[in-house]
Amino acid sequence: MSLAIDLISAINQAIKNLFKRRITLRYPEVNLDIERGYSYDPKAQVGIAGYKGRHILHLEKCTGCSLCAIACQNIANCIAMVKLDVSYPQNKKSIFPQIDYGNCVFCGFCVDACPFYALFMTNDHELSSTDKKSLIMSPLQLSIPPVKKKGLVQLEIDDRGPYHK
Amino acid sequence: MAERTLTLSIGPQHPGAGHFRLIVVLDGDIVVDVKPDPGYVHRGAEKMAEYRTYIQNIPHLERPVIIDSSGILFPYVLASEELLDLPPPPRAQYIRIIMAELNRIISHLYWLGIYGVFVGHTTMFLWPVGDRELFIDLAQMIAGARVTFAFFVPGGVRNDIPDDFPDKAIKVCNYYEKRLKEYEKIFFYNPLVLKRTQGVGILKREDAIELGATGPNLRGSGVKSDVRKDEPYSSYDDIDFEIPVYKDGDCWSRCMVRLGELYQSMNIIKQAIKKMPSGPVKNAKRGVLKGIEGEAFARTESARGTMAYYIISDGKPYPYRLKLSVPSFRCLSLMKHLLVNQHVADIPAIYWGLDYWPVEADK
Amino acid sequence: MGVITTFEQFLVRILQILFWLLLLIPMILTPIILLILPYFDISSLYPLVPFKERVDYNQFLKFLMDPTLVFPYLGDWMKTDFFKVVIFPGFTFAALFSGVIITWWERKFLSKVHNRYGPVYAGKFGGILQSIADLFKLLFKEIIIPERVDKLFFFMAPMGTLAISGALLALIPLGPSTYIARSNLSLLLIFAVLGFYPIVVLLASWASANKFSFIGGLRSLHQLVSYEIPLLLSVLGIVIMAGSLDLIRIVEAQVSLWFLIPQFLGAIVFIIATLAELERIPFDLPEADTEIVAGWLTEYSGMLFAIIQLAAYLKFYALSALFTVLFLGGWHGPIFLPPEAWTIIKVFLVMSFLMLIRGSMPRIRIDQLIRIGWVWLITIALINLFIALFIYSMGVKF
Amino acid sequence: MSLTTERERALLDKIKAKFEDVIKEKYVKPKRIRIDVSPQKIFEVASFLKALGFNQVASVAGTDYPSSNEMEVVYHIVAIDNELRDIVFALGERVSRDNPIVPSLTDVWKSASYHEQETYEMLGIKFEGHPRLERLLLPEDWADIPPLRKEFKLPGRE
Repeated sequence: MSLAIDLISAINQAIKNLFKRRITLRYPEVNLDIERGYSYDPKAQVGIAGYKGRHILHLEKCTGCSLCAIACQNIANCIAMVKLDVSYPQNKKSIFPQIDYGNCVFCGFCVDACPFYALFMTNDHELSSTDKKSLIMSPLQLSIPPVKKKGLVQLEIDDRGPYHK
Repeated sequence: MAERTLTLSIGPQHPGAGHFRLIVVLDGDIVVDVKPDPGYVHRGAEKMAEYRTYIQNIPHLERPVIIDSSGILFPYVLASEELLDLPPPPRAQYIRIIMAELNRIISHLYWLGIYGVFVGHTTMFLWPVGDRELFIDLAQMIAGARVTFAFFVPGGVRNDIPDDFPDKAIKVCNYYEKRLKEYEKIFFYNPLVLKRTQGVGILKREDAIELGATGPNLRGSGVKSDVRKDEPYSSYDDIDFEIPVYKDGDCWSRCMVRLGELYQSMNIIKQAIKKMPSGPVKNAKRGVLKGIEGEAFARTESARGTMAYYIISDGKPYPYRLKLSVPSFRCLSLMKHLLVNQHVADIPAIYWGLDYWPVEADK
Repeated sequence: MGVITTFEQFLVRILQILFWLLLLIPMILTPIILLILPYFDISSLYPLVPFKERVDYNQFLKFLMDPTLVFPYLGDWMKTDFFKVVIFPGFTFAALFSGVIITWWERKFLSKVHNRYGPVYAGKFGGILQSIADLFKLLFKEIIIPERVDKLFFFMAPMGTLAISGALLALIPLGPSTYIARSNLSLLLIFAVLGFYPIVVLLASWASANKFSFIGGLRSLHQLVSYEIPLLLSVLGIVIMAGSLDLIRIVEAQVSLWFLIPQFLGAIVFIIATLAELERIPFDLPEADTEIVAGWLTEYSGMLFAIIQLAAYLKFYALSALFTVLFLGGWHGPIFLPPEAWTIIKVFLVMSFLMLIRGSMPRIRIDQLIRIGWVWLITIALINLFIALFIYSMGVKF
Repeated sequence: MSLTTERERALLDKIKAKFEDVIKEKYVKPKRIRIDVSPQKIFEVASFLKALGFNQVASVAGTDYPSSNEMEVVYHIVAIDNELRDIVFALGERVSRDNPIVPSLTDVWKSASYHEQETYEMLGIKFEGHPRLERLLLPEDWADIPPLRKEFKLPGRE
């Protein structure tokens, strides 16, 4: 008898879930609202919580010290210092990091390595492309802040289960 | 004998095995011999670690177990802290506990989903995988990534938790404790699941210890053994929690241990949030990190069992030798013991009941 | 809808307008005309309409209401065996109902249980065209034939499953006069047809020359053979109470009371044995995708696979309809819907219930399955038979 | 967390009392003990340790020391579910690199079996008496020297 009760309670649980909310994030139509990217405070030697997405490079602060490239060695080897045709007073050699997102593992240790508040991470995670070359982002591309997405939603929980709103 | 038997290669491309091959010899519906054949995803993580500094090893060593990436990093940071002489501040230890337990939940839910679908329960695949997103979102709030966090560093953690994290985490935990009751009704106490898992793949207490089982597999055999209690690391001795232990040693006991751990992990997260002291989260020592000459052995309880690192340093920024002892690798010796004389249909039930993660075992 | 810039967009727009016109005219315009026109004398409108000699508007209206009045041969044709077998209630209707609507509904329904969305993108409403899209995908896929298979049987097996499932449809009545064939022994004939299924499955698995296929085929053989007996025993009570093996007589016997109530145990046994016959969860061992790749379907691909799936869904429909006819009073229902509609609604509900079981149960093991079949189900079916005999001996007539 | 080493000392003294001249103490830290034994005597020491309550092998680590032309095997032994559960005992042995043969401890701890097999594969140390000394993780057609030896360089590095 208890067997029948347990079986029926299992089926009953399935029926109850017919009326629950669906947790699925319908991704291309809506996006998860991620407020900020990961950044690092070199003075306090500690990071500030945030999403580890595509980098943003502040050209006017970067001195071309290549500490980020050194930090990336043996991890992903995806940062290369390239010469740009721009002149900034703090960057005499005019070299800036260029990041290959085909190799990047988004660990964020390059951000931790930058002592000049020049390299941070953003909440942009849509980096797919159809060829490997366009995954390599030049310093100028990195300096553009990401486009704000449409249809931002957040996870909410109520009596009928979690959902995205 | 030879004419009667049928040799099946289950894996590495069969859905029942992952990146791993089980060579199974069948006599009718009964398994007569099993040979586990790991190594399809072997990358030589130990050798590669000898070429990387202590910090550079962090993203590298997460890779074997990406669904439990904090679990595999935890003993590494403990061992390297001993070698680098970088004690972590107390707040960092609590954040580490929260992160490790979140990751344990994420890993157990992944396992539950796989286990559900491997005993043929489609709903138990999609519920845990869906609800896992709640905890991945929490982990993302702290660590900024959804899978490979690279969050623990020798001397603390990368960053402090955001201000809105405690409220959200407690809300999610409260919801999920209620939700787990539904899981119990539809899966754990479902009579057909009991029929599939109870009395199947029995691992006796003595055999479990002798063959080297760890973690939930060991606790499913009635052994009260958990590194978090045996040798409390980080701040686990401040936190009041229980170790779920089931005596039967069958697949169902191993399931129930993991279910109990889901409850306990949420309990630990809630307590850690309450008890967390304020202060810095990272030991602010500057300069190139060089290990002092010597060796260190650290072990923690990851989602699958005792994860241990043995690091030998010769005073350079790189480890001289890094030995990674993973729980899945120890499951290999259990497989033959458990699978012989069982039915074909029990192979996935037993194999996934062990929560074997091929990438972790292959390193 | 953006600004039209290319010729393709222009074509798409035109087609869309045509589509909506075609959809709206019969659904909205025609009923309105039909409602309004009786109040007018149509003949008074004739002077306004050109070509009045040639077009009889009353005929046109009649055609809209009942085509058979205008084209007498159409009505005759609908009564032929060819129409019945091929279109309604035979193959085309069953294939469209089970292959398109039920597969879609199963996905949507199960996804509701799973707390997810299911198909979304194909079709205007809730991915309703997903089954069609899958059909086209399978149509364009290469049929891979492994080198060592026995090609004759490898090709014949899908056709065999389809033929068996199609044959089941012939005997199941949807309404008092909507059936393909009537026989005094139609219930027995259904079981006779079902008995061919294990042979085809075994042929398919042996011809595939694959270890996993072979294990799946053997499992299927064990399962189907051991569940046909309880399936047959569970309906014997109904045969006694209705006094006939004719399905139409059985339905007619249920005018006052559905057999579900006196034969409740029989209904449970029938449902369980049906699940096993259909190879659905919790009895989907022959194609247990996590144990033996895909069981006896492992080597099938492309359209061959689609045919097997179609056959499986036809069988699903046929056995659900059989349950409806035997236990749920067939076409009996309130008068406002035609009898066929009641049968189809009940079949739909039965199928939904079987899907619910799929959503809440795991797969069981072959030895347990055989034990359940031979020990429990046969015992319960026999008890049920005694209940039927008892009711019959009390003098209750249906 | 106690940072004293009294329990560890007492434990080590117990072992020293039995194997006075055989073992060499390497270090005693809180909850960690490391001793070195010669390969000839390791079986007896291991059996004694098992009788003490150390019933599982957590890891077997082989290390290559080309500078002293030696190879080292360290067994990390843990105690499951008894009063020694918080102690990790490291049992080390050293052999010459030219002919690395050590006795297998599979007969003492079955749990050492796969770890020893891995060490054999990665360093080429032969474990005498091991039931299944064969390839485990490396590809079947691996023809190079065992990869964890120091003279094996990763391709593209140094």
